[in-house]
Amino acid sequence: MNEILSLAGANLISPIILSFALGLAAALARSDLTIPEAVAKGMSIYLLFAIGFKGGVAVSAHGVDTTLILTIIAGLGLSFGLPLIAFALLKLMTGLSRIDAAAVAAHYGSISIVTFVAGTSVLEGRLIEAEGYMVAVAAAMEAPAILSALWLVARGGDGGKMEPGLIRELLLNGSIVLLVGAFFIGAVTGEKGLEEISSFIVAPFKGVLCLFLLDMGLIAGRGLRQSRGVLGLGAVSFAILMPLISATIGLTLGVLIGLSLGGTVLLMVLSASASYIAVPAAMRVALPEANPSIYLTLSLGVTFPFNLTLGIPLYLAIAQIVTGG
Amino acid sequence: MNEILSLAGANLISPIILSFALGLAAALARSDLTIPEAVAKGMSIYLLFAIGFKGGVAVSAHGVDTTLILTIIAGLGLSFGLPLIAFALLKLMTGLSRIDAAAVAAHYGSISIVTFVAGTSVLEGRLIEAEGYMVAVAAAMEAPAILSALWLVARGGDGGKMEPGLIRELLLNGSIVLLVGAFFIGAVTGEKGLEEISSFIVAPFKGVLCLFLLDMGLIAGRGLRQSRGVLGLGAVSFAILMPLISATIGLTLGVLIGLSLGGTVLLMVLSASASYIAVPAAMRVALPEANPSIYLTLSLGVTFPFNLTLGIPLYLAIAQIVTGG
Amino acid sequence: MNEILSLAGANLISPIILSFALGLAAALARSDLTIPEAVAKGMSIYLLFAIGFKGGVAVSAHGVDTTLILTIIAGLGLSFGLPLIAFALLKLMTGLSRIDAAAVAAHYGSISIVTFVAGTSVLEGRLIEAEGYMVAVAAAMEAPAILSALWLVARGGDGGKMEPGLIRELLLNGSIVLLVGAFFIGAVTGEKGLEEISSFIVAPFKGVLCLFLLDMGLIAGRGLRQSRGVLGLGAVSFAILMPLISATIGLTLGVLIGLSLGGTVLLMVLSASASYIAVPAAMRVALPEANPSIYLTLSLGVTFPFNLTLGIPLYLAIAQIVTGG
Amino acid sequence: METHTAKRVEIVIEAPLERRLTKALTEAGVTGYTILPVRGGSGRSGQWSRAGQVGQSGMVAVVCLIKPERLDGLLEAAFAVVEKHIGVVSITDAQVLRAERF
Amino acid sequence: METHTAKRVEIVIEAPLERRLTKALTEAGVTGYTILPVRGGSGRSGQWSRAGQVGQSGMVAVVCLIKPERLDGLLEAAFAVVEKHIGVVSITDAQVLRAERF
Amino acid sequence: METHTAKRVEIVIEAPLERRLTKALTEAGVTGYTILPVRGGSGRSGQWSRAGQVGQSGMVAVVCLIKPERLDGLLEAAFAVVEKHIGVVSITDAQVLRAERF
Ligand SMILES: Nc1ncnc2c1ncn2[C@@H]1O[C@H](COP(=O)(O)O)[C@@H](O)[C@H]1O
Ligand SMILES: Nc1ncnc2c1ncn2[C@@H]1O[C@H](COP(=O)(O)O)[C@@H](O)[C@H]1O
Ligand SMILES: Nc1ncnc2c1ncn2[C@@H]1O[C@H](COP(=O)(O)O)[C@@H](O)[C@H]1O
Ligand code: NA
Ligand code: NA
Ligand code: NA
Repeated sequence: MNEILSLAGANLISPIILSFALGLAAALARSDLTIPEAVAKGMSIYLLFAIGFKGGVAVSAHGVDTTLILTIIAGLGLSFGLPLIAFALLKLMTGLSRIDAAAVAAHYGSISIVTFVAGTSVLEGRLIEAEGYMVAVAAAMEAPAILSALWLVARGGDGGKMEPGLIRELLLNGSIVLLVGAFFIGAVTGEKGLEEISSFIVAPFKGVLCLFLLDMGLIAGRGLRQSRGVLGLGAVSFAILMPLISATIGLTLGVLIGLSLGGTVLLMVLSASASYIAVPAAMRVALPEANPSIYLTLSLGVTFPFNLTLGIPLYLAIAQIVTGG
Repeated sequence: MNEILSLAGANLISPIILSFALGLAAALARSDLTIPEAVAKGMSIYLLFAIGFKGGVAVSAHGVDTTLILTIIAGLGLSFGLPLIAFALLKLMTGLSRIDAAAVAAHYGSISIVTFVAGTSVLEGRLIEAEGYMVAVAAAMEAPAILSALWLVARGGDGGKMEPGLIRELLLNGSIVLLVGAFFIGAVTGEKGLEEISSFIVAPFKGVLCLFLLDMGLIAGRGLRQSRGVLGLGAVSFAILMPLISATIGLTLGVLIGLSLGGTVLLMVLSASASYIAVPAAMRVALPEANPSIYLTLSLGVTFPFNLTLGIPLYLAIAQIVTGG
Repeated sequence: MNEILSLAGANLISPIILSFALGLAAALARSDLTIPEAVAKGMSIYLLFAIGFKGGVAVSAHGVDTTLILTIIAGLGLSFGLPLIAFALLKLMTGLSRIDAAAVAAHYGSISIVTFVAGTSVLEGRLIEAEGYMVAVAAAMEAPAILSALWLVARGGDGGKMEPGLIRELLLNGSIVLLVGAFFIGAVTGEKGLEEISSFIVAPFKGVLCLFLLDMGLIAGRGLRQSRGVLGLGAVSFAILMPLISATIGLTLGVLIGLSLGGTVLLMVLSASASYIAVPAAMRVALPEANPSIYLTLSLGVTFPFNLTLGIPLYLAIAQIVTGG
Repeated sequence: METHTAKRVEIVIEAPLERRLTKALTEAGVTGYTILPVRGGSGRSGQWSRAGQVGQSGMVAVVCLIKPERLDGLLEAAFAVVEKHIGVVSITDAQVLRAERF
Repeated sequence: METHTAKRVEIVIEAPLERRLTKALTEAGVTGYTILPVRGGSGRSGQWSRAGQVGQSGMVAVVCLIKPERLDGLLEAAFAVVEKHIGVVSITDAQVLRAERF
Repeated sequence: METHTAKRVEIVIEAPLERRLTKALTEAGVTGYTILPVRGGSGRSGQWSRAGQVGQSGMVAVVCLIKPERLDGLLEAAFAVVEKHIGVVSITDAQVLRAERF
């Protein structure tokens, strides 16, 4: 326990986390600090491209494990399954309507790529290697959760109509295409390709992540300020309990599949993280009756900072104990 | 021939080309992946500044060759002359109206700076040196083609009015000013200046180029999708034949002037490339009756990818054979 | 004197200054070269974050001097006091109305962070160290000048109403929050934090500064072009005389406090520089009757280029003579 | 100059719905529209600003100029999309040059 | 489709005043508005463009749709903010769908 | 509050023509206008979006508020520029505050 806390402490004073905290504080204090939308989008394109590319290079270097397919299947399973658990939990712990609960559940089945990147950074900082294809697992986990949520709503007979073209849109979502595309480019060009562009995608990576997290902090803070009072204690507790449950399931699967320590931690992080980009946009189309400020506040205002500060070091510590790594 | 193909093959699996292909594929598959306009413009400012600056530094290091003036004159001649050839060819091969043909011709006399940059990258990758002032030649070739096109239209009596202020606008076009300005800054501050900022303009250059080409791929793909059916086989053939003719003329001039192998290849690339920034904007003002989707699709949708993938390695191989380099 | 000129000469042919000159020339020649607003804002966020962070790291490395508090007090004093001098001078030298004079005065009490950064670059180029906390002094000097200006107006009975919430807004101004926040992050994470992100915030810094100054040149040039005729000779003389007076006061305080040569120069630069971001925005709210083109042209069109080209080397030379450094 | 009567319809709608709206308009025979970016706003679902958003969110404003007789078709098409979503629709009387374009 | 009479008020005002304007509107009971970015313009205080600006400057356009009977309250609230500042206010007659929203 | 009759003219035109249009307006004595960015659109020359553009392309929307008696001068000036180019012009009746500004 002590070890976990000191790990968490060390994690907390990294420039990355402090940048997030700065953004959060600035927004809560109502500073007019803002990062232009285009710049924020540019940074997220950079991060997705870099992380995908590096994942592809790692795969090209180490070859395709037999565990690769198993892990992707596990990821798909998690993304389909976790919303069901989240939904049951929400019905138990909160008074949310069926539609709101389903919308929130979709977020927790899907993933947050920034949380994943932060997890990768922590592993790198401790020199723990992870399977390169975890990026592909991340991509695989983005969309299925949305289908589960729609099924949950449809089962209740409340509509949640499956818009024609929605599945296509989900799979061709910009961030999935970029992540997977960069992964393939990395896999094809390998170390040689990485060398050509590493002073762009490797060297400045952490610095860009700082500014990006500054922006996430600003957005999370503004969200929290505006939705004060929208959320009850039950919902907030859910947003902390759910990642713990998801991480535990992720841990179990990781160990069963035989992932390395790093890979297991990343599967935990993916399971525990909640989407705040792909899923909210899909929800506006597919479940317009759901209240955006509920799912955004839970995912971005509670779960995201929790994972970033306490969650990741916790998952790492637990995985170390369990795998003996 | 075999050699050319293997060169082309090697070129095709670079991160730069694959990024372009990713963008193209994403757009054709109707993904919602987009790069914000401001970010794309920011990247093109970066690329122009870097390429101009490095060109200037090269000139300051190696001194001004006697061939410099000859090459610039050749560039001006190409930019004025190629539209006439293009126009004749278009009248022969397609059913385009006089105005549309002239507008297309203007694009093929002018240049694409990104194609030029890609050519430079390929040369660097093979450690082939080129005259630093080729950047200045590129700048010189941007505008004259537009005048030729307007003359072609005026000769036909269809108007193509020479708007007052248009020439001034063409010469003070943002990309020319930035390219030439950065060239002068590089020439004045020399190696010492380069050292100060090389970790900004040299190290991350190729990486930025990847993301920029990703965007070009997206734009080219969207253009192709929207203009399906607009172009006949004749027009598409023109867009592949014309660069080959232009490159041959560029080769001849390069050899006559006595440019190095690298310089000759770049002159071929400049000749073969077609504008899709400066000229389209000028055409909207000067030849509003011309159909933008014709000239944009030919230049950006056909000639640009052709040059990027097959053209550049082909020109290099031919130049190597001809110059014995 | 000779020495000063040669110093100024050396300063003038740096890529940084030449980029500014390029922007100025392009705007005066009415080129359509522009840097998208979002990109410019992104660069200024980068610069503020980097400069704040590095300042914080410097403080964490060298510890807090006893002079730190004195210097911050001096900064506050300068920011409160210089507007009074500027106001008196403006009443003497120009025919500006009370309100316009007060608005201009506010700008000269506050600071320009880009001038500060340029000063830092010049010091680094000459390997002169400066106190890391000068960044905190810069932040402290941003806002007080505005209060002095409002007091000057209120004393004249012309209104200049102290809007409720204005002070809060001034202190929570985006650039102050970012600068101070990054300073704290740097101070907390220290050298270890810097190492993690130095290839983002140190290596490319000067290059980004070039592009940023290119934009400042464009903006200053456009401002000068549009406000031709607005300013009399008196006002323009003020915009050159005032920084000299301010720098002299800054020098005196720096020497009295016992700052290092570098620190003294930076205090002179802060005193001499005039705001063109925080103060103009505040003036639109608090003194809407003041004419923006007067204060913007003086601050950005005259004083900023003067400091950048002649001022900084001059202040450095004088400080070297006075301190014997 | 000669002008012609028209209607100007302004639809403010969530960005993720943009494609669906323009598709519905096109299917209803409306081929002319202009899409303006929106920086922020406030309505029954609260206040928001572009700066507080992640991803493809926020709203856009779609402006259509049409012949008065086509108004109803347009409104029905638009309403079908806007109905369950966040957004507003307003109509003003307008005059246009070059009637043949509408 | 059934439409309802409304007023469309468009206020072009300096960006640093945006918060004050929306606060004044909210206090006057106007909770619906849309803020559009402005790229440039010209008026009595000269010509400007977004590219020639540093920091949080330039103008924004705030569009409000309201019931006609609330127009005066809105105009008074807006005018108190705009009065001394640079900016213009215009009003057009409009029709809206879903009157219950306004 | 006291309002005054005016006309609101909205011109959607290609960005490379922006300077020419504002010059023509200024020469016709129109000194007040606001330029809004446009994100995309559709018309006789097809559908486009800002994301599918390179360089200074796309469209802008220019909004002018003017005294009714000056409308014709404005329209003629605008039309001379718009005529051969891609773009639309619409006019609505409006009311403005502070008539002395127009
Ligand atoms: N009365 C109104 N006037 C102008 N825009 C409005 C109005 N009501 C809503 N909007 C716009 O429509 C969006 C969604 O409104 P709502 O569905 O009421 O939350 C708001 O964010 C505004 O951008
Ligand atoms: N007649 C007008 N029509 C449209 N917009 C205007 C008009 N007059 C002023 N504006 C806008 O309001 C801003 C400030 O105007 P002014 O206060 O007259 O300088 C201008 O920059 C324009 O964006
Ligand atoms: N009926 C319309 N309503 C609104 N905007 C239009 C309309 N027609 C054309 N536009 C705008 O004007 C641009 C050029 O139209 P066009 O010249 O018809 O291709 C389009 O891209 C739209 O932005
Ligand atoms: Na998850
Ligand atoms: Na060419
Ligand atoms: Na000062």
